[in-house]
Amino acid sequence: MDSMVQYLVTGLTVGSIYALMAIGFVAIYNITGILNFAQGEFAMIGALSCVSFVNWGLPMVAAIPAAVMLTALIGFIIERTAIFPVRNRSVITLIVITIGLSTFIKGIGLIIWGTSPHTLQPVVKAEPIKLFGAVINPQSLFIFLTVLVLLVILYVFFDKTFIGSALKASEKNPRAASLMGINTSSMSALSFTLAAALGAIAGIMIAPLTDATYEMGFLIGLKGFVAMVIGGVNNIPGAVVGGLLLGVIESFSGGLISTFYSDAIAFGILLLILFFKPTGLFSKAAGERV
Amino acid sequence: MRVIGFMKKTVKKRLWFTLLAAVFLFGMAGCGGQGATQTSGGSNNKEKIVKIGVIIAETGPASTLGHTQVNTVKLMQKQLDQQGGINGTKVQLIMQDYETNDTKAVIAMDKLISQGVAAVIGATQTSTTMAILPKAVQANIPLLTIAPVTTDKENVYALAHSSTTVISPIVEYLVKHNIKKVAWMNARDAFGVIGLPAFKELAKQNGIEVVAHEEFDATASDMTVQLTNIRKANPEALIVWSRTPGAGIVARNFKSLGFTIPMLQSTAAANKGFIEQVQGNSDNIFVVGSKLSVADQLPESDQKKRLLAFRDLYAKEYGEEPDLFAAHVYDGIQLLIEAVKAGKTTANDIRNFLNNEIGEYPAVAGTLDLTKPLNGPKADGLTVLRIENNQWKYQQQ
Amino acid sequence: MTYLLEGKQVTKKFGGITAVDGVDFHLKQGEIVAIIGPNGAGKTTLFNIISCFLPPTSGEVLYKGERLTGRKIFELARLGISRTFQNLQIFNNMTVLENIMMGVHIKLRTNVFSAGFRLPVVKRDEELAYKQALDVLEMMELKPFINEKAGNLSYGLQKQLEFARAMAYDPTLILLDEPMAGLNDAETNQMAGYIKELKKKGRSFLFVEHKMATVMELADRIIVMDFGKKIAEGTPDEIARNEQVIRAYLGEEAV
Amino acid sequence: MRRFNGVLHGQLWRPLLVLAAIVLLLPWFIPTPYIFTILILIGIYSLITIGLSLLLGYAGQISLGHAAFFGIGAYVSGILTAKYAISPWLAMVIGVIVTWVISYAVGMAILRLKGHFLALATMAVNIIFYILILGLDEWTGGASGLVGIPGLSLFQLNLGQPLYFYFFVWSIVLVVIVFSTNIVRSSIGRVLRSIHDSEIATEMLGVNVAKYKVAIFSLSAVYASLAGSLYAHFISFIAPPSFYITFSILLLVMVMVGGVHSIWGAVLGTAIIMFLNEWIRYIGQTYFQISGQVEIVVYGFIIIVVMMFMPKGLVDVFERLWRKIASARIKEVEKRKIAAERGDLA
Repeated sequence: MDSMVQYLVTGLTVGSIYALMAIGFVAIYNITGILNFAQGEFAMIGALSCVSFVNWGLPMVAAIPAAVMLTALIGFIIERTAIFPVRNRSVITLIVITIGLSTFIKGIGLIIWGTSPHTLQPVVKAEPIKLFGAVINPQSLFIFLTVLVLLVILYVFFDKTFIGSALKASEKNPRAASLMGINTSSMSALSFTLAAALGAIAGIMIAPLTDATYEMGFLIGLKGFVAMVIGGVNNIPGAVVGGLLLGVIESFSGGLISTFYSDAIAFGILLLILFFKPTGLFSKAAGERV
Repeated sequence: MRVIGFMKKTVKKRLWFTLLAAVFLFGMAGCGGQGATQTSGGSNNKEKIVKIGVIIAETGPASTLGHTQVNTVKLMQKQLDQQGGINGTKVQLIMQDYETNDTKAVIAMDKLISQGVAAVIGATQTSTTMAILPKAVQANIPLLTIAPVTTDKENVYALAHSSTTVISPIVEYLVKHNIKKVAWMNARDAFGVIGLPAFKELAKQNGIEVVAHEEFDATASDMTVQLTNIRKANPEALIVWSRTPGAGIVARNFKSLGFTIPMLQSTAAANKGFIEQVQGNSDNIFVVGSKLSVADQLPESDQKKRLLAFRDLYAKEYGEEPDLFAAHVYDGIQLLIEAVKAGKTTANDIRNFLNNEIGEYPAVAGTLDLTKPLNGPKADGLTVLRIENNQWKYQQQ
Repeated sequence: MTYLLEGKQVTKKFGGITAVDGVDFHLKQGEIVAIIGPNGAGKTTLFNIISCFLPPTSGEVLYKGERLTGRKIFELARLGISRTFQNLQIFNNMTVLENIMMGVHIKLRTNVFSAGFRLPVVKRDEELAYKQALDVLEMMELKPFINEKAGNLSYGLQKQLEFARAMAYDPTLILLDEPMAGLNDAETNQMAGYIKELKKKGRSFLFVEHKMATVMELADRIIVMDFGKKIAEGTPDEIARNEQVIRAYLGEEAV
Repeated sequence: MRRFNGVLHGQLWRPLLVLAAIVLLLPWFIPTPYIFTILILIGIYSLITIGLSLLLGYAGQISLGHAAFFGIGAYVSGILTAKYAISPWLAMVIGVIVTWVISYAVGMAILRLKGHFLALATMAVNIIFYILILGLDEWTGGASGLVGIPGLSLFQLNLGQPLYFYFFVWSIVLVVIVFSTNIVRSSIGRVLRSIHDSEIATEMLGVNVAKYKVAIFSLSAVYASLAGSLYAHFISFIAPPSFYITFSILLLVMVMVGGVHSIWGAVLGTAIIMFLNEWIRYIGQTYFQISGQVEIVVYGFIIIVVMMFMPKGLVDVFERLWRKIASARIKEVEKRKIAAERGDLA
């Protein structure tokens, strides 16, 4: 029985990382309609810059915000130089541009931080907690907490503040939003900065568990995108549920069937979801006007 | 009407042809030039040049192993240049980074063969070594492999320990601590998969049973699920066959899940990166590594002198310790230097020299018995290592 | 007596709202029927149900006595039905000629295999398509723009192009979704001229339109819808005098 | 009638003869024999990018999973020839059939999706394929790869020789180019382009859009399978990492950088991207003495710049250059020619 609880705990831990990434994807995808292949690289930059800040003597409590700020700044610069000028290009061109961006940022990461993995001390240095026979790593509790806190902040931001609703409005219908005086270009910049920050947080959260290398971005980014699609493309709670679901699917399929095929099973389920409900489990159906 | 149409067509044809041709030829000149400067450099001055090819993963996931190998090659090239070559013959180490991509390794191998290398030391990974092996056999050039590979080809010399050699210290350790039930975890890459078959044979002879077997993707970042499965079989020890960073992540998950049984890791975890990954939480974790890492704690012997010589040379240059992977490359270069000292400079001469004139050779990674097809050094170069305050500790057998 | 097109109790509910409520209609061979009604009367919904773009909640549409509802969209062309769209669906990156040649696609027999090996059928098809396209371009006076990219044409010309493409394969029934929307008077008359010409050749039309002048001029019969219900049907003169229609359109006091 | 074909689709034979000339003349220009390996790989990869150009450029359906079909071809050929000693040609045909069946099934399932979702679905297919070839190690040799795939020989001509294999691969590429351009220059080509512009309008004109999308998807998969078989016999050793998504992404970049709207763009893009790797490494080592580190940065930068400033790809740059030169030299004559033409048409 206790291994079941362990699978659940591991699933939720990894799931909350995917959720963090998925929120970043939802923020960008919905404002600019761009699937940002470089989202994973934001996690890499966040994690590695945090490691460098810690090595330069900054305490964790200062290193994390600094790393998040730096990554958000990079997200802003990228959006202004490479994303906004080409926003109305074809979907395929945009996908290739973000692939180019992802390769470019990975290259920068390689030059600055080299190839060997860097470890980041966990934020909470405590012994693993035993619960119903399963061992919970304090870091995963911290991750879970961060996701919940972020969910609340984002909910308040998107629903209660003016900027948030402006951001959502420009996502639903950019032309109408701009008619209402919302500057969609700054909205796109804001969404990229927000997504970069979220990506950085995800990277910093996972680094203590899996170490940070210049190559870590790709797989997390991909899983984040899968989580977004499972959860539903146009809402943040859906993305979080999608992320947690993906994590749990992976850990249970790994535990019960075989760890060898857990990734294959996760992607198989994704194909089923895409086949039956192309816009994701929790999204509202959107017809195409003829 | 006809004339104009005709005129327009020829314009199109000529221009289109020159443009496409320009692209290709410019490409040729670009990379061809590289080849040309090498060969032209050699031919005009009279003294002889022996070119040795080295294929290593400097970037990409396998760079955690290739990193120290690259340093060793640069170090040896500097040393050889300072000595002005060996009795008049200049030795040139041409290094190729294959970026953990087998196809690029094959391209690099072809590039080296076309540059007339006399021998090739190569491939950080087992699967890449298998990819370049047929090319070496076809070109009849000696290939000194630095990753474990099993082949009967006559011109291939395995400088890395075969799985059976690495397993013997582990089985010795298990027998000494009378551990009967063992769990096995390995990465799903060419190196990871060859460990278990070799271990099963030796284990059966010593009455050791493998009670659980789990695999993980070479680039996976979380193995708690596999470890939970293993806990169900409650083994007395866990053996992990994977290179870093996977090896380190398993070790860390192992500790955070509260396992207290001993964990034994393969030679692929015997590097600085692994120590960094298990920092401060590394008791009861053992790694089969080269005596090189604990050279100064060894009892006095000429093997110790050899190890210290290489370690100090490397540490003076890079300020960090060399590891087993650096040792393999170092052994390869030393073997070829021996051949050049004996005046052998062509591929055939070097192959004959290695096959019948060297016999036993005391290398850093362990004694190489070249009287028969070489399948990795003997176990005398290996030992089980412990980690104490972020240093490798010699574990008396 | 089987009509060319017949609708039986066609109903469509979106959640609580009933967009089309039990509408019966029919259309005889060679007749032009218009569907009119204020905005939100369910005209376009009915139009999309007829052209199988939208499944009805209940009721069905028959074509030459056989059931049309539920058929796949690509089967309609072979039955001789074609359609234009409210928001223009022309192939912008292809030339005018290519747009029209696509119009005659169902007459061609080339498949991927025969195209790849350049079998004789390909040459035959290309010539047939080219000749037919030239005739259509001739008739619709689009010849000067033959090699122009469809996307670069003016709105009026694009509407003309879509109409030309829709009638390229001599369909028996042509469904027009607001053909005159956005056209100036000259273009409207020109389009009306083409429709009349085709009517002479025995084609039948069903169209949704807001421009009353065109409706009155072109339609043999008119169906008026309001709030999803058919409130009147008849010749243009009857409809002009029908009180319910006036009330629906112009409000109470006008009656 | 013949004239209109030229007007309609532009000329086929001229660029084809030019490419054939280059392919023939190149071996005598090459300074070092290792360039053959790159040219052969360019030929093999061009087969895939030509298929992708049809799928992406003409039909507008993106795929980030073609490394899987490349892998099916390679592994079917590898397993049948290395383990069951079946003749390589028969193995190649079986590989094509197996890939056609799998790609048809996959196509029917995922080609309803559009844009990013289609991209993700094809990546999912690629990952599942990658994990399967790792898992089924009794046949595929799993992580340690498949060894001992024999070379090809054609009527006693040993194709193991790089020069012969070079001509053999590029002759297949030329045949595939003719086959693909024939498709594009027929009504099928028009159907594909119309699907790209508006699926509902195409459907309304009596075209079963789903069938055509899957047909082109399977055709491009068959091209990739053919390339896979050639790759297996050329390298004689295959391992899973060469068929992962990273290769699918590289293929997409090749097609887009070359110019997605034309089959020539695919060939050009493949050549340029493959040489790019060698150029950067060569310049990096001889001038800046830095090793592989810098390669990825320059690579990523070039992709971004090309896609931002040359959305139609490099082949378009050549085309525009040619049009400028051609029209500049004969501007006056050209005007009179059009006027004359309009005269006889009206």
